[in-house]
Amino acid sequence: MSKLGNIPVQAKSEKKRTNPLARVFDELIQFCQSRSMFMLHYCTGCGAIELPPAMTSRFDMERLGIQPMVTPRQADILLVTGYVSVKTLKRVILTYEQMQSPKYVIGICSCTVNGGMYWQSYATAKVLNEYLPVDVYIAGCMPRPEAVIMGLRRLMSNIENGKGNAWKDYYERYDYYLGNQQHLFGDDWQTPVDVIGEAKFYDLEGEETYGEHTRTLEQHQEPLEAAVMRVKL
Amino acid sequence: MASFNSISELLAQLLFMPMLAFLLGLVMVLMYRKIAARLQRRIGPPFFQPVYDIVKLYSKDTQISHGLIHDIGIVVAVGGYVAAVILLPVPGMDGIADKGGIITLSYFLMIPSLGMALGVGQCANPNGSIGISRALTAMLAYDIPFIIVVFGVALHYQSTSLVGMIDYQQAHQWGIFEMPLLAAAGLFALQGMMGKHPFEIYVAPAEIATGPMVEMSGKFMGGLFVMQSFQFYVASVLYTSLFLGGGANWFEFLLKIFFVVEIPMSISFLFPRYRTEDMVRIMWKWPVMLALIGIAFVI
Amino acid sequence: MSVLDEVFILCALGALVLFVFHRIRGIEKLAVVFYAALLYLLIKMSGLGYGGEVIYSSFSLNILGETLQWRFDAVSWFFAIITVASGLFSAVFMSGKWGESYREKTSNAAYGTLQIALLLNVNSMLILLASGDLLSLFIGWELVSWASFMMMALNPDKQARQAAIKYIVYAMAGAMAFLAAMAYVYGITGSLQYAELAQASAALSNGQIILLSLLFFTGFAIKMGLIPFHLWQAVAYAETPAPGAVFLGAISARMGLYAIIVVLIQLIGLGHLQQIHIPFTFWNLQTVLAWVGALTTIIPTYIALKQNDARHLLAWHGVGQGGYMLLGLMTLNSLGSAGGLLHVFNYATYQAALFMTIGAVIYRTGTANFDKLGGLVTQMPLTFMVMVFSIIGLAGLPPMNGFVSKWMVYRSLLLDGEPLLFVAAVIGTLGTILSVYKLVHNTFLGQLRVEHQNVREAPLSLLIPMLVLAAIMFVTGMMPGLVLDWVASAQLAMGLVPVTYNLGGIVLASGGLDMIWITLILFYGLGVGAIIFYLLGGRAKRVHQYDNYAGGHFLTSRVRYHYSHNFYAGLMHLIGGWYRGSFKKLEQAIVSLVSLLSQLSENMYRSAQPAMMVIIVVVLSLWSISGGIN
Amino acid sequence: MNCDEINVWLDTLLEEINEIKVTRKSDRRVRVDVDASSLPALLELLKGKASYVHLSAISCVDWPDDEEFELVYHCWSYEAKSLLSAHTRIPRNSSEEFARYVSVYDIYKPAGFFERDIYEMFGIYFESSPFMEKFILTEWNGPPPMRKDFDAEAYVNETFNWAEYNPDWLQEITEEGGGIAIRPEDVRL
Repeated sequence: MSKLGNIPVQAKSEKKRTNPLARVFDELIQFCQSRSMFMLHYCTGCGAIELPPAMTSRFDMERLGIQPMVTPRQADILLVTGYVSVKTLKRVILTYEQMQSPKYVIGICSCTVNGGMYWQSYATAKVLNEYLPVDVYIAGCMPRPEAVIMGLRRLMSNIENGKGNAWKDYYERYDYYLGNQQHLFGDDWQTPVDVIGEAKFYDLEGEETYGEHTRTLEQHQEPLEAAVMRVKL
Repeated sequence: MASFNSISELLAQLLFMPMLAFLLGLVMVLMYRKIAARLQRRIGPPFFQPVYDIVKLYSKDTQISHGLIHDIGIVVAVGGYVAAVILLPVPGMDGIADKGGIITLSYFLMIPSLGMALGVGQCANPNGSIGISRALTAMLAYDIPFIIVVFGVALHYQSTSLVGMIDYQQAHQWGIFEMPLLAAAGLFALQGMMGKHPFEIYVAPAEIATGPMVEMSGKFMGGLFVMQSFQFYVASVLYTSLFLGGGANWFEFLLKIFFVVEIPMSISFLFPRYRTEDMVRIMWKWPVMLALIGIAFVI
Repeated sequence: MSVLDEVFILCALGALVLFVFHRIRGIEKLAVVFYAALLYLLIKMSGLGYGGEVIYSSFSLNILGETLQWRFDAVSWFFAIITVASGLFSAVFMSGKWGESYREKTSNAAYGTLQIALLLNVNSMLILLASGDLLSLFIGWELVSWASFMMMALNPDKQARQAAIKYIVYAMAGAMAFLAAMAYVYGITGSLQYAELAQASAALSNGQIILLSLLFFTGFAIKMGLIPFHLWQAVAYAETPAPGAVFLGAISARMGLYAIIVVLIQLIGLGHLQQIHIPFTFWNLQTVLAWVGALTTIIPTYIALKQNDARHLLAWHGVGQGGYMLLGLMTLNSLGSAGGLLHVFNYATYQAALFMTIGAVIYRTGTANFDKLGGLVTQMPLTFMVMVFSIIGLAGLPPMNGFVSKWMVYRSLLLDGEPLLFVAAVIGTLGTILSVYKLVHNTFLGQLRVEHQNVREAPLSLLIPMLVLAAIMFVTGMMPGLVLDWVASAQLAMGLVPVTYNLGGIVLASGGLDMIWITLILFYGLGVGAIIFYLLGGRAKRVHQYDNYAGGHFLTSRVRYHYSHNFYAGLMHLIGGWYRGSFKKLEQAIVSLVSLLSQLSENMYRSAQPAMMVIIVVVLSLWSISGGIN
Repeated sequence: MNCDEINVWLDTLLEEINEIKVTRKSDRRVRVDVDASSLPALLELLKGKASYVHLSAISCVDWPDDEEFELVYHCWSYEAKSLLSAHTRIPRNSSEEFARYVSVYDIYKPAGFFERDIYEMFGIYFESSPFMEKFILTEWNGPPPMRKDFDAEAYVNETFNWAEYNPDWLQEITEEGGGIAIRPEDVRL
């Protein structure tokens, strides 16, 4: 049994901030981050139908600073709205990895919690947070727009209070998530996104970033170094 | 003509004109979103929403770059506009407007687009390339009426200097009363220039994933948000200078530019989107016709 | 012995040496030295560029009572310096690695022939530029035509050969028109001296001027590839070996412009042309010529937009840019003609650089086909930089030099109050922007192909001329006054009022242009942009090109993810139907007509039909007798 | 042509095929049970002579107790406006990797997709069908999942974990006797 939510994020040894304004600055940024969220709705299932009313004139998400975006590069929130089949899960993971941190995942509908009405299905992934760090679950079949907005507000307050750090867990415990993914997709699973490289580059490595699963990955992974602009005469 | 008396005044203008343009542009972005919301019977974003967006985008912890040209593309997109606004006179500050003039300015405005196009090109994403191909086609569409309007206006005032045009209008009459047809055609072209509905085929979020912006994350996207606010500002101030007599004082100036930018913003949410070739067709037909008749009157 | 004599002696010596030793390795170094020496001699004559006296050659000929003489004035010098500099850059380009690979692909002799062809081109153009009367102009003209043909015929490819043959047919037709015009001039004035023609032209009737201008203009327009004679040029230039294309593209076609300047502007005079109204229309001769220029900017540019091969795209632009020069020269104010002349210089810089970049791409990848390229920017960054500089120039955007000359043309059209010509010029420019983006996107941007992952930067011998050209483009863009000195002297020599300028650009009471300020402001803006970008925000990680948004699809090396084919699909939906190939069909019709006529006469000649022959002879002799009686 | 006329004509036509059992359910529906060896001939006749040009679907039923698969070909005639379902049974071949049958792709082109689907879901290999690679279950390496001897629940329990989801409000409801508690007799694990 895996635990829902409450992802334990070990705080890394913080760099000494000498600037006295750093705290104010951080809080300003957190405030802005919470007031401006671009969401990518990965409409996998029926829950997607509850989003249009949440966005349009009846509930108007834009007054909270939330607006839809279409590519993972621009988005902050990944809304997984409904059941995730194994095949879709691959794409959800790729999409998540292509988003830029800080990034948040919201699982909408019961299906993302435990498979929902597809609990018996061989082709539906059950617990989303085994594969991705989920910030907020909004259970229900389907949750009404009010519930969706409540979930988003919960996320907003988490971010504002500096608690929306689930995305760091993906880097710090990458081996765990990768293991679960490999368990489902087979050992030759890989995405074109170099998560380990990112963790190194942004100094987000944790104790469990590497492990047996990342070793399995490294054995067959196609190289993902960026082409370097160079003058070789 | 020489509008700066000392080097310090020029330096102050170099600093303040872009900042002012940026701030006014932010308000225009807010206005755009508010108008959209009100037309759709929503409340719309809070007052500081454009600031939140930009701060958020610049404070992203991770972001991707596809290479040096991708970075430089954003630098040019923002920097080109920063330079362009210095060529646009505002009340009390002429910058170096008399060194360039309207023809230079209209070509100057293509530099940010070209920079961005190069940056998008390096992303190696076909969605972006399709977006750029559509954006350049759109530019071909709206620039022809726009350039005819510019020609007519310059011919009317017998000058290409924006400062000269504004002085003339303030001494005589606003351009919109002397050249109503050109003004109408200019408004049409302005709608295309702003790249908003109904001429936003090159963004087309649902089809090509926001086209040029598809691979832009974090501060890259933030740069484009900054550029967008400049874009609104430049379009409105340019139109105000050509047809509404610029501004004698700040109050009048602000009133005019917000009035000008409000028109295309309101129109934009009333029409569905045009296809690329339909946009070219409509732009080459009505505004060009209006502008040519307008020129005939000017001559 | 004047400097001009030294130039000619050097040319002759160079040709002799190169011809004797052309099979020897190391000849390329000698060629570079030769062009450098030629450039040195021209710089010795640089007084011409700053209002100096005309320099005469002490060599002259007397044929049939006509004196043939050669001299250099400011116009000749202006064109000559561009010619020799282009020759020098081409020679440097082909002196190193490029030459070696060409030698390997063909032979020592073929490489030597290429060198000879280049040298003959430069020499013959100098002879043309130095001509002091119509007959020497014609001699120079023919030399240039045949030298270009030699260059084009070097490529053994079938398409290239055909293009070369087509070129020589066109060139001969042009020469015939030129010859006819000369005969006509001789018939009127009894002399082929410039001075006589200039004197006589004032007294000519309208019909005579129209006929004369038409004949001359046809001859010159063919060389320059103006509408409707634009079909031959692009293919012929594109298929020439890269240094040849650099040289031909940069300057060769401008000999037509030089001849137009000499004959139509200097001798007949624009004011004169303007007074001649075409019967039954509102137009006068000058507007017609201006419209030829305007159409030449539009039509070839949009043909370029459809090309799928970088060399062809560039060559078509070369045709199109000629239109701006003619358009500028055909305006009635000094600004326009200065713009047209300045554009000759500016165009030569960026067109040479563009052909060099494409030559470098071909040298490294073996193709210039847009469908087989892409993403080379990481592999060849300097070449990319040069291409970006040049396309900014070609598209006429600040701060490169192309902007200045185009600005002058626009501004002069504004001064003249010519809205339609202005719009035509702008349409041409916008089309150029579209197609240069296609050029740079499809070769250097986008996804890098697997087979190009080990491509390296172009070798130094190719890079140096490109980088120098890029620097020239930038410097003369920022300080156009450097070149405007020469342009103003050339204008004086043409008998026009020189333009008022300073180092930074044009001085005009009603809105001038100061490129120094504009460039500085642009860099100030870019600096602010860079500060915003690099100081604010976190670090950005470079990612692999397969880490790309594809709607959730997994990109691998097996997936081509690059949009290059049919690049402007939306636009082509609308204007695609307008490409009807009317000019091509016209050309084909003329070709069929000529071949039909020649076949008829051949049949007549070969078929042994005595009765027919007798009838023809009788009819002809009757006709001649009756003519004799009259 | 009158619909009834075709139906009468069809009934006489079907008599020609061996071991056939025609059951007319209504004037719009006919059930035909036919031997596996005669099915292609029947479809050929239906398409060529009786205007049943549209193959709506092929469905498959697993009969593990009989060691058989039942294949149902649903054919529709636009002229007779009637649906004919041709039932046939083929051996299940449990000992081997998959059962085998012959493709009707050459008669009805759409059959290709249905057969590919059935191959994936039931493991019936259709000989001479052009597309026999993976179709929907591209990620699946297990046994054909629609076979009745494949225990999806066991597979799910073996493969996936369950989230512990018992929030306070649910506990309250359960205490009041409601909720989603599973009754002891329903527990299959």
